[in-house]
Amino acid sequence: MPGLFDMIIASVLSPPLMFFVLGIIAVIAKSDLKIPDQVGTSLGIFLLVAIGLRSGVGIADIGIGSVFLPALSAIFLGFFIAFAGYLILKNIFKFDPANAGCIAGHFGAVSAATLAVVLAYIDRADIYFEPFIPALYPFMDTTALITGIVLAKIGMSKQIGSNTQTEASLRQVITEAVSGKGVFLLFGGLLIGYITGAEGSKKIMPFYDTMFYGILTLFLLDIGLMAGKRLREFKAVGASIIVYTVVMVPIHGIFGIVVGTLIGLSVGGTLILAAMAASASYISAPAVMRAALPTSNPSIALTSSVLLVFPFNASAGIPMYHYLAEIFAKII
Amino acid sequence: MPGLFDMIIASVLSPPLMFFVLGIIAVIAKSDLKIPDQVGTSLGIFLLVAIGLRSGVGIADIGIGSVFLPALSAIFLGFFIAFAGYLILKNIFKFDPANAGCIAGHFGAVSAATLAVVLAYIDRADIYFEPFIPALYPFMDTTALITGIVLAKIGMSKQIGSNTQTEASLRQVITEAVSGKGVFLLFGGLLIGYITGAEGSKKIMPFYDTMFYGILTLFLLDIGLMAGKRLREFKAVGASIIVYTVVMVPIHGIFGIVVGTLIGLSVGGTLILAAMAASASYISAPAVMRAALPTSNPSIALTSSVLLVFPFNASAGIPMYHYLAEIFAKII
Amino acid sequence: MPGLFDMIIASVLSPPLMFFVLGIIAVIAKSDLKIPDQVGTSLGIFLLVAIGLRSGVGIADIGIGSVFLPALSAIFLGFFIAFAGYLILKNIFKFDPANAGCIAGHFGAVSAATLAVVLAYIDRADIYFEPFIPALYPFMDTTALITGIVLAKIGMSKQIGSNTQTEASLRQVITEAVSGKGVFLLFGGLLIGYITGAEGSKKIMPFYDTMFYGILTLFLLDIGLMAGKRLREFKAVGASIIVYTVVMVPIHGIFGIVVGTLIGLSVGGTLILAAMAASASYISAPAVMRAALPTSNPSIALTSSVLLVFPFNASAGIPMYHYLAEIFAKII
Amino acid sequence: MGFTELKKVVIVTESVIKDKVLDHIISIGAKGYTIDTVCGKGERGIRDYDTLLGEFLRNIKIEVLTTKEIAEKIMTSVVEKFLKNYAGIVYMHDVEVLRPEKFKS
Amino acid sequence: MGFTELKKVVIVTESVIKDKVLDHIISIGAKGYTIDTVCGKGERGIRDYDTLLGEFLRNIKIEVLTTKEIAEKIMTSVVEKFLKNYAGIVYMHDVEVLRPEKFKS
Amino acid sequence: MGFTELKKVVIVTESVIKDKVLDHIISIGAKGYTIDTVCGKGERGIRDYDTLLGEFLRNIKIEVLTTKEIAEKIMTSVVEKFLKNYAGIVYMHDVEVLRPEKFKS
Ligand SMILES: Nc1ncnc2c1ncn2[C@@H]1O[C@H](COP(=O)(O)O)[C@@H](O)[C@H]1O
Ligand SMILES: Nc1ncnc2c1ncn2[C@@H]1O[C@H](COP(=O)(O)O)[C@@H](O)[C@H]1O
Ligand SMILES: Nc1ncnc2c1ncn2[C@@H]1O[C@H](COP(=O)(O)O)[C@@H](O)[C@H]1O
Ligand code: NA
Ligand code: NA
Ligand code: NA
Repeated sequence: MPGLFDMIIASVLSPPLMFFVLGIIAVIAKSDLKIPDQVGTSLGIFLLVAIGLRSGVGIADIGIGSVFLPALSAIFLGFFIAFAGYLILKNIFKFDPANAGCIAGHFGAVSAATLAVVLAYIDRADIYFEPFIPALYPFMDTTALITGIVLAKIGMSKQIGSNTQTEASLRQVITEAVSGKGVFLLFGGLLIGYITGAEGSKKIMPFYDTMFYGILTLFLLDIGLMAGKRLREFKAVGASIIVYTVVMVPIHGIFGIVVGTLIGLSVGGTLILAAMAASASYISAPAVMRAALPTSNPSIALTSSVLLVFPFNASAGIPMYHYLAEIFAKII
Repeated sequence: MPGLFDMIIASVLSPPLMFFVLGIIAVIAKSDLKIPDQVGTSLGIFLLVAIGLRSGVGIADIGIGSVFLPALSAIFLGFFIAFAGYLILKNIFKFDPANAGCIAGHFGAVSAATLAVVLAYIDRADIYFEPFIPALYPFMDTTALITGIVLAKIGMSKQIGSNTQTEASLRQVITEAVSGKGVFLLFGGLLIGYITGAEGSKKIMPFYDTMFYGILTLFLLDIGLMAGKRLREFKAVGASIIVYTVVMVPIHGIFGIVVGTLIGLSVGGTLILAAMAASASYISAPAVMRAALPTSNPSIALTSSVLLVFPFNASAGIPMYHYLAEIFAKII
Repeated sequence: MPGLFDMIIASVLSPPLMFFVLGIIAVIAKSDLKIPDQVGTSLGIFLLVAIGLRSGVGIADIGIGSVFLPALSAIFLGFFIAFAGYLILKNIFKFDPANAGCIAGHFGAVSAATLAVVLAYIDRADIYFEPFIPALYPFMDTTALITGIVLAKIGMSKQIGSNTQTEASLRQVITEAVSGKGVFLLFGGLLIGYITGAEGSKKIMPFYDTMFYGILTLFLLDIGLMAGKRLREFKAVGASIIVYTVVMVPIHGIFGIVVGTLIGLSVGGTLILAAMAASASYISAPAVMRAALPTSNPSIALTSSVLLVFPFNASAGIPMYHYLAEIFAKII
Repeated sequence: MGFTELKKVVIVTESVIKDKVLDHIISIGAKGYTIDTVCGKGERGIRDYDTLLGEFLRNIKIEVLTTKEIAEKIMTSVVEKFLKNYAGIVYMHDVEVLRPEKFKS
Repeated sequence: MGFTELKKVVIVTESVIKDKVLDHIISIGAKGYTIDTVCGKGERGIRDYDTLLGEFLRNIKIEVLTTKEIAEKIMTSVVEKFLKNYAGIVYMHDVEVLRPEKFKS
Repeated sequence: MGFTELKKVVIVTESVIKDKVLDHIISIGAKGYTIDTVCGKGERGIRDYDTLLGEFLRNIKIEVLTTKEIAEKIMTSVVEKFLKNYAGIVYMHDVEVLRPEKFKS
């Protein structure tokens, strides 16, 4: 294993991250470049299906039994990060319940782009991982979003002294989170990969495999463009969120490493779990939160996710988690 | 050759059909998943160009002479299925001329998705087919649409006792059917494949070949989403169309097998011809019919095509036609 | 080297040009075929990134030093073609300054499709070229656009006797030209290719390489559709532009050959430079000119670019430049 | 430049008859139109175009600025000619324009 | 066919509440609507949807032709129910229609 | 909440001058706008944006709710400043709004 510093440099200079930076530069340079929105959306669809299929084929190989404990752990991580986040944001940073739940949900949820980047990292570093790990995304993501929304609603109903509406819409919250596009595609790809197995999916995998890294570059270019547009909102983010981000993101990563190592995952598997835990959502979460929590302002969480959390994880974060995962694996 | 039952199971569990089912499930689960419409359209464009190119290269190989009789047979099948359908729908099921022609045209026309699925099936089963057979699509499709529209117009003008308008717009009907996107792309791809031949198209085929099966999965996901949205229209379809569909689709397939075998096609070629004959159109036909026959309601044919005809053909139908084609080939 | 005539035939019958023709035919045949606009735009984005990456990897290989003189030459060609064009159009063809600058800018600028076509040609002919040559596109393109706009503004301010506004907006003109999507993407891809090098971009190049020729066919189909729609504007083009086009395009190509040969480029490199010089822009230039020169009518230049310049270069032009480049290389 | 009163006619109908409707309103005397793709709901159910079906379930919205007389002619004739068999609505209201000659024959 | 006066109500608001707003206006008595995606700027800043964020920064524009009474009810209730927390505007004006029965319960 | 009368100004013009027009109407005093991409036909022929040409043949439609005074100022100045050289139309009509303070400086 090369030194941590070299690993970080390699991450910074990897094509996906450079395309992200190119997107930001395009906005700063006032270029008229944009990835047409329908195409940008489709790049994301492609990546999620590809990740799902690959994981499904992997699970078909090793049997579904070994997925149970990791899935529980992903649910636990999603819940715990959102729950702790809510308490911290509400009590220490004095956010109102709606915004505390909204932000905590974003940070507990998972960024598909970060997941793709960590998979590209692992592929470059050529280390083993249990092939089903990426499939844990939906478990962690959904749990965190629901936790954030439910906590916010409880907090709000306490304030106005009524919880009738909360009860009524909890089912709706869960339904929406579980049927969200990202979760649905990854699960769907997974199921199809699982059922068809390596043999059955042989004809379609060249498409998904050959194109994965290339599509990822264009997708990150698009995310860079979005991030660039958020720059002007950055001053609205406020010191408290910046502090929360800087302190908590690495801690979330370490949570992931601890849990992954404790349940006996490989270093690669642990690293993916940590990257998911450390990542914060920005594509689907804002709309979900805006619909579910009308008094919240997801712009804050979104801006922080895409301008702080993603670049940190994609550059220094992932190599750091890798480094720590190696150390933890030796200790335990 | 494996047993019919195994062949059906293999079809049901093939990735394309599973993506179709995933699309339907997405709608039922109220997921916000959609393939952006411009991208969905482009997936279809890609598939048609790819099929056309491949066929054109094939024809360049074996010479254009051998295409003549099969093309005539495809025209005959398109005409015959639409003509018989019109009489049955009008006289037995008591549809008015406009709707009888509209529905008959849909069933005589060809579904590009079914064509792609049967090609994937044949590739999996690894059986030979004359490479130009997919190029028969436009002949069958166009003939059926025109037949349906013309019969409807004749039927309507008989009812209102005038045929001036019919004469005037027949040319327009034919022009529109022949220049329709699907027909045009397949023909265009064919011509380019034919002119450039295997050598000239060498540089572009990796693109079309590598991506074919992968694109097909996303295309069928999109068709599944569309099919799912039609579910709520299903009760509007009515018993008569369901009966017509269930009885006629296999018969159309058998027509295809008989004709294919009689003109001396291989089992693979016969199977493709049968699948085209049995398939019913749903992407281009509804808009064509709605424009040409203002008093028709293409929703009925569309719903039946995508919710009954396509799933039947893509699961049990194609293996059945394969099975029968093998038997016929031995008999004749 | 085969004879010039055979080279032209081979170019005419190459898939990219045939897809262009297919697009024109689709419009003439009143087909409803269109490449959805967001997808068409994205095909162009893909091609530019791919060209940029490939060039960047090439520069990383041979060192950035050797790019300096060629870049200067590209700037010179862009400036010279636009400058001479402005004088000719204004003084000989009696265009007003705005339209003279607008047209001259279009002809000095570069068509990305022509660049892609000449790369496909070279790949087919299997001749060597300095890998950084395609990266000269932005230098030539930007210079020509700025030259055209600035000359038009100077000409106009002379006429109305004031140049205050000209001064003020020159910076804006340059900023817009440099940050234009096409220039930005090619530069961006170049930088990323250069920084990551062959090793770092290994994972993403299969995507860009496998898909390049296929994407090019669909892109040219789209350009063909656009060209077809311009047919009805063709009579508005007027004899003077047709004369200007027919006379100057080959001369621009010869300028490119002379300059390329003089600075010591290989035949392949010289050919690409000549094709860029001879090409005229039609995708980005019209909107840039329309915004910068409100009294100009870019339709004229656009129609000529896409209906005369592109088809000429893509069929006879490129083989001719190739032929001449071989001869020049021997003379000098 | 003073303000002149004209009518704006709005037609929402099925995309499959777009060309026919546009030709028709021009033939009646409109000098121009603005057109866009929309979704909607009415008597004939939901029309939402985000599918593979292309024009089939797509609505178009056409806006025409013209004189009162032509506006009324467009409204009645569009109902007669198209809206018996195709989904659609048509309505109009007053607008004030500058440069009225742009909108008149 | 004579011309009848009705109201056209226009609502521009956030795309995330599209279904809720549509259900609401139908429940109040509208017989149909026309809907489109738009961008815009207002008190809450620029809302421009051309990003990966999907609905999040997207506006919808809903147009409803209906009677004066229902129009007024839609306006006041939409402000009450939605526009306290979500970006949006609502306004109405007179229009003339043929076939008024299409727009009434 | 009572209804207040305001003006709605509509501008249809070339997409290439979008930013300039938007800056202009804000500078004159509009508090917001709603904008969409459209196609159309007028004196300068058909403008249909579904091509590779991006903005070049694309129209935008800008709608602004504002006071009568500002509306009139927008109309005359947009014609002066932009519609001499660029394709476009501009018109206005009355609308009724709630919360009029949203639309006034
Ligand atoms: N009351 C209404 N208000 C606004 N738009 C309507 C209304 N009724 C119908 N529409 C539009 O007109 C289209 C066709 O209406 P219909 O013929 O009633 O199905 C619908 O899809 C809507 O876009
Ligand atoms: N004065 C205005 N004129 C036209 N549209 C407006 C105006 N103000 C707001 N809007 C539209 O309403 C949306 C929400 O407005 P707001 O709640 O003020 O942010 C904006 O994004 C615009 O699309
Ligand atoms: N009479 C009209 N009614 C509606 N829209 C019009 C009319 N005339 C022009 N337009 C719109 O304004 C744009 C520019 O018009 P023009 O400057 O006349 O070419 C057209 O492309 C249409 O979108
Ligand atoms: Na997380
Ligand atoms: Na058929
Ligand atoms: Na040039």
